[in-house]
Amino acid sequence: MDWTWFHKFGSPPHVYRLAGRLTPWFAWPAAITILIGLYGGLVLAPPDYQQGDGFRIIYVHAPSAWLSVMIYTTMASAAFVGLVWRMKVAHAVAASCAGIGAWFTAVSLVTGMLWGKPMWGTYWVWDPRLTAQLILLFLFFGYMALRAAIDDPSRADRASALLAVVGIVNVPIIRFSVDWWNSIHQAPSVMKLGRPTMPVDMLVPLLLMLLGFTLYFVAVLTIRLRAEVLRRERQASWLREVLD
Amino acid sequence: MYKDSNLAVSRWHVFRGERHVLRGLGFSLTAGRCLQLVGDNGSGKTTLLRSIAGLVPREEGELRWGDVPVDDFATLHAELAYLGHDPPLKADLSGRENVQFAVAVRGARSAATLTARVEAGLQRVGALGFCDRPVRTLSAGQRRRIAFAALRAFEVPLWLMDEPATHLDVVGCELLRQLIDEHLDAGGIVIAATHQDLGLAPHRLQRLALEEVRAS
Amino acid sequence: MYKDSNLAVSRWHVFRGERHVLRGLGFSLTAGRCLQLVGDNGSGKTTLLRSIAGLVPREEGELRWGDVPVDDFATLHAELAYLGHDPPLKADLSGRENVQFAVAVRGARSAATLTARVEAGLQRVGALGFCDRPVRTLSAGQRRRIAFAALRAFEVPLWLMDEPATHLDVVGCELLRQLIDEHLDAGGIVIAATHQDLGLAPHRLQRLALEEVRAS
Amino acid sequence: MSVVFTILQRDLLLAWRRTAQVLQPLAFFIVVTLLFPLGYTPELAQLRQIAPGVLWVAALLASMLALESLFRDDAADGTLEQFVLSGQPLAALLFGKTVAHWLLTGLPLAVVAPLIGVALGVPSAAMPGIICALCLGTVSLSLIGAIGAGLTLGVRRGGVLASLLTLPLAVPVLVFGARATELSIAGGSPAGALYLLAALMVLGLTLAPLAAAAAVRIGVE
Amino acid sequence: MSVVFTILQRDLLLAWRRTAQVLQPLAFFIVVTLLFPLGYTPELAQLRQIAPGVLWVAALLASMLALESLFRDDAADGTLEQFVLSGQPLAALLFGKTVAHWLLTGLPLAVVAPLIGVALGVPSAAMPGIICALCLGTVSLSLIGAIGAGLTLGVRRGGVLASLLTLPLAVPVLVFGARATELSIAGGSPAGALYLLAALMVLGLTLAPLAAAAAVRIGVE
Amino acid sequence: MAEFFAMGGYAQFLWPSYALAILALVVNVIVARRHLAAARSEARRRLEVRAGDAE
Ligand code: HEM
Ligand SMILES: Nc1ncnc2c1ncn2[C@@H]1O[C@H](COP(=O)(O)OP(=O)(O)OP(=O)(O)O)[C@@H](O)[C@H]1O
Ligand SMILES: Nc1ncnc2c1ncn2[C@@H]1O[C@H](COP(=O)(O)OP(=O)(O)OP(=O)(O)O)[C@@H](O)[C@H]1O
Ligand SMILES: [Mg+2]
Ligand SMILES: [Mg+2]
Repeated sequence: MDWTWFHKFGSPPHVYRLAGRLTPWFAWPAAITILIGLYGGLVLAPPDYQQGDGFRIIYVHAPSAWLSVMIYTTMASAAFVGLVWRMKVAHAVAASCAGIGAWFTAVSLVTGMLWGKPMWGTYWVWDPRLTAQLILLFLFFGYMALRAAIDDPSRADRASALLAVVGIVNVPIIRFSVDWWNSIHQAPSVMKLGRPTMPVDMLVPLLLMLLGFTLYFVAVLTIRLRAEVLRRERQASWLREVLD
Repeated sequence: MYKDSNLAVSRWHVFRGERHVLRGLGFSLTAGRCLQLVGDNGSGKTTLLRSIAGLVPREEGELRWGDVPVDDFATLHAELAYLGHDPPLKADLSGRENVQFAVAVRGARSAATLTARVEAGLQRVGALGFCDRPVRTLSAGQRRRIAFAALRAFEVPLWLMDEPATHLDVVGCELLRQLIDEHLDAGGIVIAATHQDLGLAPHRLQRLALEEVRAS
Repeated sequence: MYKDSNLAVSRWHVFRGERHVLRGLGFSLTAGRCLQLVGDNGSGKTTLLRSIAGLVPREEGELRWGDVPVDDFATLHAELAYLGHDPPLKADLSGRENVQFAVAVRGARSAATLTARVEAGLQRVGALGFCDRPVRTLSAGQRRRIAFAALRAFEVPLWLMDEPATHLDVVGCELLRQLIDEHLDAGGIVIAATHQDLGLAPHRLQRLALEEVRAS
Repeated sequence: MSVVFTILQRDLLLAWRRTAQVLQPLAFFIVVTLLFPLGYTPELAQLRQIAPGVLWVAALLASMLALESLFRDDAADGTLEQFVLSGQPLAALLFGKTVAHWLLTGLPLAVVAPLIGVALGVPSAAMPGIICALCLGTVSLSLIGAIGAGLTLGVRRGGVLASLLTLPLAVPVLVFGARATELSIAGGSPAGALYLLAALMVLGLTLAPLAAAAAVRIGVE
Repeated sequence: MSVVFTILQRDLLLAWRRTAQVLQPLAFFIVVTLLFPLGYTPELAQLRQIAPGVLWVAALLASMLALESLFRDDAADGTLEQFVLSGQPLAALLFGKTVAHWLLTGLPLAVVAPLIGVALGVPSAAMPGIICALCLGTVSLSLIGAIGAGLTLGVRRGGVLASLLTLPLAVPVLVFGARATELSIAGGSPAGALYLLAALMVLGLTLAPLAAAAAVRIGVE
Repeated sequence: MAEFFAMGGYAQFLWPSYALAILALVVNVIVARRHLAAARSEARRRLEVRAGDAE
């Protein structure tokens, strides 16, 4: 098997340059997709027959919720690679994910709460999905707090990576347990869109937003990754190259 | 006893935080020899000892033990004992209990050998008079003797000692010299960071002077 | 500076737990003199220093400071500095901050004098190069230098030092000698427990040998 | 007086050095509150009833968790010994430490109480009373805790007594605090319970630093 | 295997020498559970309903409180470093410590649970189920806690951070534990929830010591 | 236009949601770029120290 690609990804200068080159390729498509998606969602899509215009929150809520889960998975996988193969670059990826992930988890929570008020009559209910999302936010916070508490960068990398990996083992268990927990009480069944299938003019903007948010994440990740790689790097030679 | 012990360190680079403390250092030691580390405060003696023990990760470099490169420190750990600035003792246990547990933790052995080794260690360092009192009530020098007793009872070839003469009186310093001498006689290897004269025969002693890195 | 400082200890009896460690000990010191405590490990050097500081209660005995018997140690505390086995530093603060707070805690003074004294202390011990890093990242000898800087900045006449030469390199030992010398020049008094030669002029040095009490 | 500020400043600086730590109590309270709905029921109407207990248990726990380390670090690195030897009134120095502790753990709890309240279905009219009760009560908890922390320094000698001593002392605070909270939620006037809390606090402010100083003096030996 | 017993023996001996520390989590557990009737209502019929939540949240918090001291002393005096250097599997040594920790904090909670149950109006028929659930659940809590304690080694005020890290991970234990307790009190069969608790425990027993060992290795540096 | 902004009566929930989401998108870009700038200047500083070191 050819491992050169793996080593290439492990090499900071290569990653630094590659990330720099990739940023625009994700940033511009992301901006365009999101703008079209917003226009589609706010203007073109018809009002929902039950929720009226309130359903349009979905175009920011669902993408951010999806992104939060996606980012945690990315972070934990990168952390795992960093721990097992001692790849600095993988640690840098994991570290770059946390901040973005916490933001979008928070956005999904708040937009969800704002949607909940008109739909369920209250900002917050202890619904399984909501609870699990809240716990996800705390996993992100825990990860960042641990990083901040350790100031030796390499120690912080390894300790927080371990936490991320343990956390991902637990994420499905949390979901499962919380579902099970609530099953004994009445389940709020409002949490469905009025109809089982969405009309195309509602669906397309949603898909665009999902795609746009994902592209956006990769773009931001590449920028943060470059910063993290630089901060970790001690080899002077290529630093000089990339800085001048 | 430990005939074929032999240690070689090369191209050894260690960072502490952002500081490049050890820059490509190397040395080698064979059975029955002692390396004395000297160097100004902050020159990296503690860092070197801890990185050889695998407690501080090295950035780069090779460590060979018995001519085999060591990658995973787990194997080396069974062969070495590290004595840092402060003796690793539980204040609430007696000196004897401390030594007993320290030895027992290093692997399953029959109760009889364990007791015999602990007893021999305590006697050798002259701790029989106070080893049954809680460590909390011992003086600094008495604690160090308990730690020496444990070190001896471990019966491992490689000793890493960080300023071993700290807190010792005149008798204690002589005891330290004898302990090191006996260990070298048995074919052991010692790396000790200290400015005091260890009083060893010249052919057994190697000196390594570290220099402080002036940066940031 | 501290012209009329003068300390007399007599009939000094101290127990540690059940042990009668110090039995009727006595000595006296005038301005500009240093008492070096020697004695085997466990002979009671630390106990003596801590009981003079009032950290360990005495069973019996009289302590006079400036010819006045000291009953309540609160008054004596303002005049003395005690440096124990480990330097009392906060690992998360920088060396400079540590010294600043240590001095500030000893009473309200104008910010300007405080800064000046701290600066002078740090400079005197050669710590300017590393005093702005968190103490956590300093080596053992560097920490002791920070502690010396604080000691000097306290500007109190009576120094109680327990094994002050611990962890110091050759330059550090010389620094210690100079610090003590300067303090004695200023009329201070030093009591130091150490086996190392302090290198002071004979007329300034007094030695007190403690003997271990052999008893259960 | 100025040494109190010096200590206060030092402890706050130490906390700031680890910025994340300042936010920790905040996160901690929210997580603890999250546990109750999970362990009990997701229904707000029922949660509202246990809210007083939840808030006060969280306060007690936060105090206890943080108190552990109130003097421990200082004792371990010898700073406490230097305090005793500083020639300054020890009670004043320890009072400074206690105030810093309260600012870092008690006050944040009172500040996030409204948030926790919303999650537990507490009506917003009850908030002022609850915040007030928490402010007063956590001061007492910090003060009582300081005595306990001092006593545990010498725990080898003091034995079981030392650590069991503080919890009973904290019980009156919890009782009055929970009572004030309950009255606030029920729409009644919490004034009576608040006065009692304030009285406890004043008592604590006058006596606790002295007791803590005595305990520490024994402990450092 | 025998090193596990060595460590176990050592930790129990140490605890015996310092009884006060052992009793603290237990005292906390009792005070917290008794506080609820004070803040809520004296009526047993209503207390019974909140009993599962109260018992489990109190157990979880008592665990967190004790977690602080799991590795702290050993890290401070250098023993943990010696464990890493012992040439023995670190996971086994830490497993021994965790078992000792459970025997000293988890088991006592399960033992006093019947007493507290009576105070909360729990029918005695429910006790076996509750004790069983607490036994299984506290093992998992100790195991999860060991990871958190390992990760926060050398961190100032690590206790609060450790609880912050472990609480989210402990949610499943809390949920199933409370569910088993609730079913026991309602007179149903808690078997299903107990199986899930046991499954979590087994998962913890296999994975947590490894994770804790990795964490400690990073932490002692 | 006004009708569009009224969003069928859901304006008070809908616009804050969109505002927050857009804020998140913008803030993350800014934060990331700041991090990069800071890392670059720090790296430059380290290089200078190294250079001084080598002499
Ligand atoms: C604080 C409150 C809320 C939180 C934390 C929350 C959380 C989530 C999460 C985690 C997802 C899954 C995203 C994915 O896996 O791809 C999601 C999707 C979604 N949520 Fe929410 N939600 C909340 C409130 C609401 C409300 C009030 C509604 C509508 C009445 C709603 C409707 C939806 C829809 C339609 C989706 C996308 C469909 C899907 O992927 O399943 N959510 N939300
Ligand atoms: N955690 C750390 N982070 C950053 N720098 C560190 C850290 N630990 C040590 N250093 C620095 O590394 C250098 C070497 O430290 P080390 O403790 O190895 O010195 P040493 O030779 O043992 O000194 P001493 O004789 O004083 O014990 C010192 O300059 C020290 O300041
Ligand atoms: N808390 C205590 N309880 C009982 N005995 C104690 C206690 N502390 C010290 N001792 C005993 O008192 C004697 C004097 O101890 P001290 O620490 O003063 O000795 P030292 O001269 O400083 O020794 P060293 O050179 O080893 O530091 C010792 O025998 C010691 O074992
Ligand atoms: Mg050193
Ligand atoms: Mg001594």
